[in-house]
Amino acid sequence: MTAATALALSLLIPFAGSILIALAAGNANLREAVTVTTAVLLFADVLWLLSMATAAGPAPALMIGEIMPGLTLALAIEPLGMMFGMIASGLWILNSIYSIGYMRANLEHKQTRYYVCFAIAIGSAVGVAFAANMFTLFIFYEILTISTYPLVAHKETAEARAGGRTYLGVLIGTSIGLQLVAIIWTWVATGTLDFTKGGIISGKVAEAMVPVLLALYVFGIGKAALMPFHRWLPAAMVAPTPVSALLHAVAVVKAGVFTVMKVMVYIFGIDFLAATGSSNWLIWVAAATLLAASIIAMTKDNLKARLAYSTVSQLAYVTLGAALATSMGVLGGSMHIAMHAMGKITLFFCAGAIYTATHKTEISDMDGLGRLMPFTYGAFLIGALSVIGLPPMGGSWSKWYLMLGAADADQLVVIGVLMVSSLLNVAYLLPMVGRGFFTLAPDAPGHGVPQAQAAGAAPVPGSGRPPIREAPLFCVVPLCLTAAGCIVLFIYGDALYRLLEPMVRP
Amino acid sequence: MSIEAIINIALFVFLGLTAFAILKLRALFAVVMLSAVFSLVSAALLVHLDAVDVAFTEAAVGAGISTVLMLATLALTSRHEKAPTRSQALPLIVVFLTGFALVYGTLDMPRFGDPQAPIQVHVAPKYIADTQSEIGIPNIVTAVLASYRGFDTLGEVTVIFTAGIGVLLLLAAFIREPEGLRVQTMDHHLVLRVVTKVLIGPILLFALYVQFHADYGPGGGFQAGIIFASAFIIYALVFGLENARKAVPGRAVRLLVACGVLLYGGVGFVSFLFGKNYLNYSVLGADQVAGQHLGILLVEFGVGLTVAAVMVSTFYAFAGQNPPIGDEDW
Amino acid sequence: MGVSDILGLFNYWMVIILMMIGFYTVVSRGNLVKKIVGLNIFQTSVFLLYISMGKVSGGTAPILTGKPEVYSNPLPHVLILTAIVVGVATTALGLALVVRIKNAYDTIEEDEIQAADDETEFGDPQAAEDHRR
Amino acid sequence: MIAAHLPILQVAVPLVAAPLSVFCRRGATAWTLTFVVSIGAFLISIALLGQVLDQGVLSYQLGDWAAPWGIEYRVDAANAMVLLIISGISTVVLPYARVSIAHEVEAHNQTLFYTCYLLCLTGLLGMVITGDAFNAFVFLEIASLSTYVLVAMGAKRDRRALTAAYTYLVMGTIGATFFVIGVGLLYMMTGTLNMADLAERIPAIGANRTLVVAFAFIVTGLGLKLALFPMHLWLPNAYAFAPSAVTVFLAATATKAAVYLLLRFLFTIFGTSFPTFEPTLTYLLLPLAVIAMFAASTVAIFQVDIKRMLAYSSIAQLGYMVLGMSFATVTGLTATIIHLFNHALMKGALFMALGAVVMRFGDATIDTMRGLGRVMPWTMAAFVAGGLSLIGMPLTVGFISKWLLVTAALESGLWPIAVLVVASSLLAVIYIWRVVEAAYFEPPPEGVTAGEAPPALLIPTWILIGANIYFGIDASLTTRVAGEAARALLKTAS
Repeated sequence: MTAATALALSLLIPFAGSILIALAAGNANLREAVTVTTAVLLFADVLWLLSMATAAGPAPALMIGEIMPGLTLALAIEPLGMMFGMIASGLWILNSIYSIGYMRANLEHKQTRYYVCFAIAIGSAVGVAFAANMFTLFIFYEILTISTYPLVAHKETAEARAGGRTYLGVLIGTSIGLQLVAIIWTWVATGTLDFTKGGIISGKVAEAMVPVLLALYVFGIGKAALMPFHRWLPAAMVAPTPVSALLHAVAVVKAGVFTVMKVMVYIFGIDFLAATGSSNWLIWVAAATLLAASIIAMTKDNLKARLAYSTVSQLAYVTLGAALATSMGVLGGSMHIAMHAMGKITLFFCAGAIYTATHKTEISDMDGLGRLMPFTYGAFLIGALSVIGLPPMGGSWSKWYLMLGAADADQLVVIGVLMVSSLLNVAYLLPMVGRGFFTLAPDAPGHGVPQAQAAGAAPVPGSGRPPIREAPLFCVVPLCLTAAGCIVLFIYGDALYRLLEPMVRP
Repeated sequence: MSIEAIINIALFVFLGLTAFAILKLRALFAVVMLSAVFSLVSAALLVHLDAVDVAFTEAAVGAGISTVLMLATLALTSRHEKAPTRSQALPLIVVFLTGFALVYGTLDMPRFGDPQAPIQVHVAPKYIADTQSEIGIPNIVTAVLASYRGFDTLGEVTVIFTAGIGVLLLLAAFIREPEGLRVQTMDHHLVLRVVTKVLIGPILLFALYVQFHADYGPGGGFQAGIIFASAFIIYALVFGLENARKAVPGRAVRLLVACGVLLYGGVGFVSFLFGKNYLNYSVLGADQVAGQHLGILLVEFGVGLTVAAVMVSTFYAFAGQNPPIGDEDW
Repeated sequence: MGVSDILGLFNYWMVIILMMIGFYTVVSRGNLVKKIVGLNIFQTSVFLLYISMGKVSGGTAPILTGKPEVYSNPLPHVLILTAIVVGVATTALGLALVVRIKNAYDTIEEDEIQAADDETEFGDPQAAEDHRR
Repeated sequence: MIAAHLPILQVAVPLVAAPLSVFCRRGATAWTLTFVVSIGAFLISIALLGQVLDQGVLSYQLGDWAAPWGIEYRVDAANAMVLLIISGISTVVLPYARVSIAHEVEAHNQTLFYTCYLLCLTGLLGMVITGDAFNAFVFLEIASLSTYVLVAMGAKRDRRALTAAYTYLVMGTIGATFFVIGVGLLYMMTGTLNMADLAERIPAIGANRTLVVAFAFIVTGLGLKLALFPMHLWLPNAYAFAPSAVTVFLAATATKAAVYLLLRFLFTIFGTSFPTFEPTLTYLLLPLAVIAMFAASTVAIFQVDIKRMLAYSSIAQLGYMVLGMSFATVTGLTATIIHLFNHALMKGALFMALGAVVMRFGDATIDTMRGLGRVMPWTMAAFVAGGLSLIGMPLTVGFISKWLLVTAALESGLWPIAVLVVASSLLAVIYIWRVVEAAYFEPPPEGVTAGEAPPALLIPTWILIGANIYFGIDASLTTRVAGEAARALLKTAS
């Protein structure tokens, strides 16, 4: 199998899969079997690509076609995209398994539409990851937006539709209103949109205008949720939890920060940015977002809302890393894409599991649940630590490199900011765990049992300690795996570093 | 100031007064009559400006057909205009702006009657010079109309054809069949009947003359068609629509409408057979002039046919409606 | 600008005045028949514009007489013959529409028609139903 | 031999077919004739485009009278492309019309309806292909008169079609008269009516107030015909109440022909060097276009009748076309011309989808659309696809148009305009999404059972959707032809 075929398959598998899923609408088991198989196949294909990308020789590339003279639809592998591709396709497997448990346990409607859109979304995420030029990336970026809209508005309640409207409004508004202009500007100025090491802007756009162009890009990439364009993220919380997991950990937000990173490294070129200082302003916007979001997160009692704002703040880390325009910063930011993905998906899986088992959404109601749901809470703790950035969790690496990057850029204030925000992370994540384990549920026996039964979790024959009432296995297994993933990423952080390192190597 | 100029001014002033009266009056019957007057006066003006063919047509159309149609419409709708309620400010502004723009535009115009004006020296002279040799008929207007710019005239026939079809589409549904038709003859006007009987013959003859004499004098298919139709309309008015319909049934008229256009368009295709371009009549005869002559004759006939048929069918469509206003109310 | 200019442009100015009266009748009057009459005046004045520009002083009607003469320009005549036909065609269609409107609305005054339509659109659903046939 | 006559056949065939159709006793026969003729016209226009692309400008002298004394047909890439749009759309619309017209127009009018349709087709083709200013007026009138009638045919469904047609008639006639005044003044100053000849003589005259006024009147007259804001008042109701098939045909072709004429007069006849050319484009057309983009889109958002909503959106889209031409650059004109084509595809598809709804429910108001996602899945899917194209989503033709338009704006250094273009297209998101939400996230009213439109309606709709996507993914052909057309208009070497 040649590299080109592998690339073609990486798009073909999910999109073909979505069709098959639609065809299997009649039979739930078959439909979900197809989903998982597609996910596994895709991951296998991506791993294959990884092996070829890391091997010596030219990087895999595929030219699909030319839309307008000079504007091509093309795919190519480079380290950053490779990493994002692996995250998206890998976590999709777990997410699918989790979805099966969650959607069934909560008797959600229109599950076929859900799985179809899910497949399309992952497909376009992979497209974003492997895009060889900004034009291709933009196209998949938009498909991703459209295909996730039905997922956000899945419940079809007035609230869900309002959330969907905000979601679509902000994302399409920014992407068409700002990003497209930026892209066409780049096209008119440079005559190319190919991602090129060292960037294409240098010398083509008046230096004074570079910050403007940069602003059009970073704010145009609404999926990066840089304030003030972060509103869509909390709004999208109305979606079913697996969707939130997809949006906040796997596909959407990561596609956002990934695109930011891509633009910084391959359109502007970090050396050019560093030389002109055009991205300094962005450091402060990112830092502000980072702190503000953390503070807002603390005020939220709704677990998913809190996690949402935590995401906004974590994304800012990545943007910050890019804005530092030092190789360490870029590497740290890029690694944080992976680290945060693993940590945050764990947290969302847990939130979903708690909801499935007890139908509780407000943190203040969750006293004592830790003892009822030890696995879930254990996983939550691990995920939280990773997000905070404490060893031995993957998150520690990315924050460490971010610090180094800030140091390289002589941005001592930024280092301070990172410190503070880590403390804030502790403040809004750990109390949740504390409540879970060290307070007693006011209604320990009785409450929540029916749902638990409905959710099909068998009470373990109790020996003095209250019976365990976990969410269904389909929910618990994935979250344990992702939690484990956080630790694995810590151990293999170095491998990740080596994968990414070429993109900043001069 | 020459007598010519004085006539010119007088006619224009009269036109202006008529137009203003039309604007002001609210009795629609008077308005329609005045618009007929307006057409007649402008026809006179056109004669004065050497445009005899146009004058002829304007008189036949403006004072003839249009007036008949408008009266028919009034009979079917209402005869009084309500006072305008909306503010007239905006229309006034628009109109004044337009008017001033035009006046501004006149300033660089060649003066009236200037023989050195661009239009007198560029394209037109060829028509005047070569009509005799190329077409071989004295009436240059007919030559240009039917041959040099014959395609415009084909378009013109198509326009009138469109109107005929359109009126049928809009009103046909509401035409009552002859039996249902209230017979409105004018038996009580003996004189009128006699006069009409006497008149119709000569009118038809005149129509034929105008039709086939167009090469030599003013006139042509269009005018002839209208005259022919008006003869028919007079007949219908006096002896009743029912009898008219018996003489020429609606369906037949409809087909005649189409035939005229077909004839014109078809003649155009003949030239293909001789490898010439569309509407090149030269191939029709032994030599160019003969061919042009025949071609013009044919297409003019096509025009006449369609025009007459359209006028008649339009008249049927209007006159066939149920008038809410009885004849007595007039 | 001297007398010659004024005389030389008089026709055009008069034509413009006529045009504007016709134009004003169209845009300012609410009666549908009156509008059509206005259109007629508007168009007829355009005919006069064309014919005026074709006139050559001392010229005669462009019908060859054999002996050398000055002829007025025949081309505008041809164009206007076509234009007249277009005019009458428009009139016929317009009037036919007026008749239909009268049947449908029982009025030919713009304001009353507008009122009826507004009722159809925003008025009581009953009225809306009536016209949804 | 016949190849030499293609230009005239393009017009003469439908012109002669119109009177022929009168002889058909049954509507079905008339339809068959019309359809065959339309296919023929389509093939001819394809052949013409081919000839133009490899032989350059074609000239055909009617009656073999040399221009400027005779009337000349002149075909270059610009009008060849418009001819293709008109005849192509007509060919797609007719199969749709057979069913929807049979349903929406009185039985006894079926035959003459197609006669009228043929005349409309003839007029549009004739006004686009001709190289003679006055001949353009004549065929413009053929097209207009037949259009008034076609619109009025909607009266069976809603009497407002009559008033719409009347307003259209009055406004259209004013526009045509302005146009003919302008042409008259041009003739007065140059002595010719032939466009090419005019193009040569006008620069020779130099600064001249009469010519300036002629320019103004032609722009105004055509502006009325193409519903250039604020002269658009006739359009919304005409589109909203005409029979569905007519709406599709008009929306996709009628205004396009007027846009073409405006392009022809502005760029070929007056030319960029004409004194009032620059100011008119910069200070009149450009602002009007931008206002149209926003005003019309905003009004569209508040429409209850979705047909009218799309009509307003058409006014906004015409704004894009005028904007493109106001840049007076190759890219700008390319954007305008390609949008003529693309907009025909998207609006055609959207109005077809609505026509299916109208045929089932008698109207297409926002609450008729409730739950249609389940009731008429294919129709609504087509509507969504067309809507995405209208918004300008990638992989649809709408995106191509917008891309070129923004590129043109940036090339001309007008980056605020570029931002306005994309911003205005966001309004499209709002008014399209109103419908999408109603159709997919609201339950259908009681008693409405699932029932899809007949294939005769669905297939043409999806053909257009397919075109929307195909030419959105591979725009190399369309951009090439549009580029040729733009260069032909700007007289720059290709």
